[in-house]
Amino acid sequence: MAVNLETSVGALSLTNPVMAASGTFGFGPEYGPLVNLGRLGGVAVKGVSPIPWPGNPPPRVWETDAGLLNSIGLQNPGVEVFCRDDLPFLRQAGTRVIVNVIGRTIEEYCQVVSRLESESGIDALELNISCPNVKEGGMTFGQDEEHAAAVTRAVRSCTTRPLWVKLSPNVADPAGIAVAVEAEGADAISAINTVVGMAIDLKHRRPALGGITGGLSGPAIKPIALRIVYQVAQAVHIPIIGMGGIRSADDVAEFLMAGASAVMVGTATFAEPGIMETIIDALPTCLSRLDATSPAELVGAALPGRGSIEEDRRPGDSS
Amino acid sequence: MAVNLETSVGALSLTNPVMAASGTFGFGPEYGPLVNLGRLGGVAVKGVSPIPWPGNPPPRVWETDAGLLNSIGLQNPGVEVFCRDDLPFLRQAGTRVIVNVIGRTIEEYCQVVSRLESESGIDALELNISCPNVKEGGMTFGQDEEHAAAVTRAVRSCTTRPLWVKLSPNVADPAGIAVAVEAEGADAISAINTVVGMAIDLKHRRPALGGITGGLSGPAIKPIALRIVYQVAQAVHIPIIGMGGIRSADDVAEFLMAGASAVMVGTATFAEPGIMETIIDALPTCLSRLDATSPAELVGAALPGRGSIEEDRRPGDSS
Amino acid sequence: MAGDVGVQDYPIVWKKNVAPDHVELILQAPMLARAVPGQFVHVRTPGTLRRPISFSRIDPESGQVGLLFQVVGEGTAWLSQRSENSLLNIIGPLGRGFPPPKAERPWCLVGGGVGIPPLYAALYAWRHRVTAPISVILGARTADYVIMRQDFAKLVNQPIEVTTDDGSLGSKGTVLGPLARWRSRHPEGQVFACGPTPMLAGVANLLQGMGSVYLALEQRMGCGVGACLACVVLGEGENGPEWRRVCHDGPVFSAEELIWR
Amino acid sequence: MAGDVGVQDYPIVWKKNVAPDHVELILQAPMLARAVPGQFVHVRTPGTLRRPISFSRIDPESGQVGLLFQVVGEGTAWLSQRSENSLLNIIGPLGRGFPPPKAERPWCLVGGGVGIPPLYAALYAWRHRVTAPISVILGARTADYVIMRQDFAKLVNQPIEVTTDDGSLGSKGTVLGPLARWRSRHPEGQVFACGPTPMLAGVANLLQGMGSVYLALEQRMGCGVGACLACVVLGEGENGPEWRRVCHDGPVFSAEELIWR
Ligand SMILES: Cc1cc2nc3c(=O)[nH]c(=O)nc-3n(C[C@H](O)[C@H](O)[C@H](O)COP(=O)(O)OP(=O)(O)OC[C@H]3O[C@@H](n4cnc5c(N)ncnc54)[C@H](O)[C@@H]3O)c2cc1C
Ligand SMILES: Cc1cc2nc3c(=O)[nH]c(=O)nc-3n(C[C@H](O)[C@H](O)[C@H](O)COP(=O)(O)OP(=O)(O)OC[C@H]3O[C@@H](n4cnc5c(N)ncnc54)[C@H](O)[C@@H]3O)c2cc1C
Ligand SMILES: Cc1cc2nc3c(=O)[nH]c(=O)nc-3n(C[C@H](O)[C@H](O)[C@H](O)COP(=O)(O)O)c2cc1C
Ligand SMILES: Cc1cc2nc3c(=O)[nH]c(=O)nc-3n(C[C@H](O)[C@H](O)[C@H](O)COP(=O)(O)O)c2cc1C
Ligand code: FES
Ligand code: FES
Repeated sequence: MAVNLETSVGALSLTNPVMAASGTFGFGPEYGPLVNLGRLGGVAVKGVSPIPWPGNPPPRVWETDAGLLNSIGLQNPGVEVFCRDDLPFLRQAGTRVIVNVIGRTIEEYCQVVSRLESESGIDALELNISCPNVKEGGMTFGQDEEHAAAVTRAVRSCTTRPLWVKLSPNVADPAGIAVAVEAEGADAISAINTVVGMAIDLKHRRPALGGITGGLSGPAIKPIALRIVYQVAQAVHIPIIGMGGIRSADDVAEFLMAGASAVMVGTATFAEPGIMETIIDALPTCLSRLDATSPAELVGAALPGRGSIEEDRRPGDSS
Repeated sequence: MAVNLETSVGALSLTNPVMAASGTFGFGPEYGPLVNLGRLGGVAVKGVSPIPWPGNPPPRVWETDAGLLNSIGLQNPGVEVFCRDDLPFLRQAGTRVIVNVIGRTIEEYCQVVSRLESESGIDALELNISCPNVKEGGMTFGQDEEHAAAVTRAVRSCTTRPLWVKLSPNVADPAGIAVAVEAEGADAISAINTVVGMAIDLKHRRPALGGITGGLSGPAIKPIALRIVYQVAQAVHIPIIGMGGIRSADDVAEFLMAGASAVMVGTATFAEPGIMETIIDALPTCLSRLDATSPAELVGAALPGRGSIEEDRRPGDSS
Repeated sequence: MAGDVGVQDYPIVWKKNVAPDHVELILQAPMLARAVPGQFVHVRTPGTLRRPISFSRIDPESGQVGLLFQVVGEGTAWLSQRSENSLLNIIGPLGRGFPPPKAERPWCLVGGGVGIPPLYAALYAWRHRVTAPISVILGARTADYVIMRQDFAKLVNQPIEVTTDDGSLGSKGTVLGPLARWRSRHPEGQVFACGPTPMLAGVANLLQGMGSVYLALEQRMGCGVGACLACVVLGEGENGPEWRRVCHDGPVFSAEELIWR
Repeated sequence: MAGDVGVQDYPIVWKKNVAPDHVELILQAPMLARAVPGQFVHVRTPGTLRRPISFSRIDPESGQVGLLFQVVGEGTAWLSQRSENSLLNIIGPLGRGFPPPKAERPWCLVGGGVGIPPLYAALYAWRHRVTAPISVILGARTADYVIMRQDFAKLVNQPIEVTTDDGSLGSKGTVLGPLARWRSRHPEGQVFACGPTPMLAGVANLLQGMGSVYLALEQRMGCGVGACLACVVLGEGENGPEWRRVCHDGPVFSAEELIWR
């Protein structure tokens, strides 16, 4: 049976469920020579703040087993430069444009979102709430339900655009945060951002990254991401955009079954710039093999009460 | 210069800093034909509860990229059987014996610890506070400072043995938990236990593990473990036993520099039963290369103000 | 008598594609050649865990053993790419193999798919011991996958019974048909079986009440030596159901000691 | 003119060990052979990230390029084990190479260790363009590591100056000694340098105030194409210090635009 990759995240339709993850795909043109942007489900740009952020000292990346640590520190040129230099390219790229928004206070988040209101060609906003909250001494907005709710509420009042909130995995109960932001009007949940980690540079007897700790991404964190998507899917009614270590169509299917409606690919693009297109090419065969004719048919298939979870299990039935 | 591997964790001395991690080394004899227990710094046995625990349905393990998910579910025969069947072997194994203690209520933890009081040949107790707390509806004791402190306080009053508390990484602020248990008399911190994750069995459209979610271990989590050790080391004054993905002498050195006084090796033993001995063999050369004559010399070397962290960094200085 | 467990590198002396995606490796491994049929090895492949594989052949005289496996994922794909003379790092022999069959009781070996190899090892080891008739029933998806049929044929007088899902060789259906007929002829017989879990469940069910039914099971493993409690299956304990470790208490269990539900 | 960036497999046509733990691979890669010296490629190795390597040779005529690298970790070890005829997956050519040297100004090429290769590519490309004297200064730990010396010698008339840390070849010390002497003779000269960061810092410091000093830098990279902002170094911006991306704004920078502190 023919497979149709069209996907929707709430009211927003995508040609397919595979998007580029924020921070790993710049503002679009950088990968232009290597990736056909028009084939992607969407592109989430690097986090944008009201004024330029300098980011952290180098080294900013460090390879780990099946993973990557980064401490870019959210360097970006600020929303003005973004609107002037980057949006025009993105508008004509033929893909959905998701603007990742960052701020150090609630006001800063609102500033970015309000500035973007006058700009066309933006399909969704993705609130990165893993930023240091300067008013609360550096804890992040994503760290507790109250602050996550507060920033969502404030931003919600500034825009009618689809509003996605991106969860930090560095909390005891991500689903609780998801519920809190859903109540404030979030249209979707992005999960997950990077997991805080570090590496030691033995030779120099110091943390390997200039920013000391960094965010862990890549296949190493896929099990953590799947668990969080699965937990969040049982807690909220809004769609989920899943990410963390995706590099194959089978990985996408895992996220769909765990409850995601669409996915993003980040770190894998560094090794294989064409990987998103490869995945999109492979998805129809993968879905057929799993008896599905669309991504939507698999969404949440592994959730309790949905799949064969209560199925009789015999001794030794590991297959 | 000659390297001396002798290590101390508080008042407890070890012949070397490398111990077997709880749950991956059974109760000692299982690996007997393949591992010379007398060469290990110590052995942490599988978690022991007051009465037998059945554990979770299979499958109980699932491989992930550079990692392993397990949902053993703390199956164990209970403290009575442990004292009768396993302790006699461990007593004569010629290594330090650390008994990992589990319970579903504070009373259960105390029951195990009290029962062990009359037994000789136990060098330390390791409190696994990642157990489901039945009185609090399944949340774990390790999830907040109050409960972690309460269980530590109660157990502390039952024993004068060295008391190590093993942290769960699945919280926003592991260092806060460490501080709380230090205040209640913990003698050391073990960090980390496994990270909650999951995998999907695409063929059966269900979570791959019988226990639905599982604990992620192996090299995938090493960056997370190092980060937590580094954070805890700055927060407490008691020693830390580091673990998570260790499989080489260099890995051990990373944990030492991050602030651990000793380490445990878990998942790596499955692929290479001899890996702990290999690491112990390699440690002298590794330490010499790092200009150290003992593990203690490296402990905390990468902590702020200790290493070359404030060192001048020039553009491009990535080496 | 089972050999001592060890971890060691053994050379591949011979490699053969026995069916589509099915490879047999012969190792020069005197320490393993003291294994009991039904025991297995834990083979190092890249990644976090080893891979459990049963012995397809055990020849104490030449000091050689065989491992026959189906390529189903990354680990077995890697194994299938090893060349002759390269070394495999192996822990083994592991687990509890089949008990020696009783000499005077009809013996039936029932294998399904990649469950066939350990039964060949059992037949080879004990073919002279059993004086009663020996029957072999092999089942597979299609004719291509009825592996080791010629090997069995050389060691037994009776014709090998074959079933395939699609009827492309032998009779169409599963091993349970021929096994039911065998049972009615030999109510006092003994059975060794190995294959996919649903097949073993069918065998256990069909032969309920019959003694001497031994099944070789599979389960996802961690350590392979009994330490991690990963590989459990449900067995009958003194005080109700109780977990058994496939790696240590099995992989061969008496059908009666397992709970199939 | 730089070639277009692409991602493609290229065959290794030739492989040579040029020094202990130093390997040079020659690729048949017409698309890359349009690169500018100082540009680099991002090579696929197993693991999470690619590995940046500069061109040691660029020969548009034969369509061949060279990659010369030191084995320092897993990625370069893997690369060193590739055999002739196997394919390397490469993104490139990437970054901004050296600017064409001015014809009439004395030109000095200063290379340290594995920083030497891109200077050879520069010399090869522009040797006929520069009419003023061309000097080459190569530094390394020991004689063994003064790589590509014969290659340079074939293209320049003047003797190559060599320094080694231990004095086992040339003069004992660093490239800064000969460079200081060269500078005093050629205050109007132009310098291309590549090597370890401390060496480049020394060069930048020594040649302060001199125009036309170009340095090829290294930094840990993610994407290699300017998207991830991993590979930054501090440069002089219009409004104070500002990060530059080594992969996109470099790896070659004018010494004046960088901040060394
Ligand atoms: C005691 C025992 C004996 C076995 N003997 C044989 C044999 O002789 N021939 C043969 O072809 N196969 C045999 N198997 C099954 C064999 O172990 C798996 O097919 C193999 O591990 C798959 O590895 P993979 O990396 O190719 O597949 P993947 O699916 O990528 O493996 C992923 C993980 O799942 C585990 N796994 C996957 N399938 C199984 C399975 N069926 N049983 C246990 N673990 C599994 C792997 O070991 C690995 O840890 C045996 C299994 C057991 C437990
Ligand atoms: C623009 C550029 C050009 C280069 N050209 C050459 C060359 O021509 N010849 C050569 O021998 N080396 C060159 N290098 C350095 C080379 O990239 C590293 O030696 C190599 O990446 C090490 O990889 P590894 O896996 O062997 O080492 P590991 O230390 O295991 O690598 C771990 C990680 O660190 C990165 N890394 C390690 N060292 C460096 C370094 N010095 N610079 C940047 N990233 C590093 C790796 O890419 C990898 O991501 C160049 C670097 C850059 C940035
Ligand atoms: C180098 C790098 C930069 C990132 N920058 C951002 C960012 O600016 N905003 C954001 O929300 N997430 C950022 N992320 C997180 C990714 O968008 C993604 O959530 C995470 O990497 C997990 O996906 P992956 O494993 O596929 O990379 C960044 C990740 C990496 C590796
Ligand atoms: C199969 C398995 C069982 C475990 N059982 C226990 C346990 O009973 N008690 C405990 O405190 N930790 C247990 N752990 C956690 C390990 O002791 C260790 O903290 C963790 O695996 C990280 O180390 P590693 O990456 O070296 O395995 C278990 C881990 C595994 C893989
Ligand atoms: S695999 Fe560890 S107990 Fe069986
Ligand atoms: S490596 Fe990504 S911007 Fe340079």
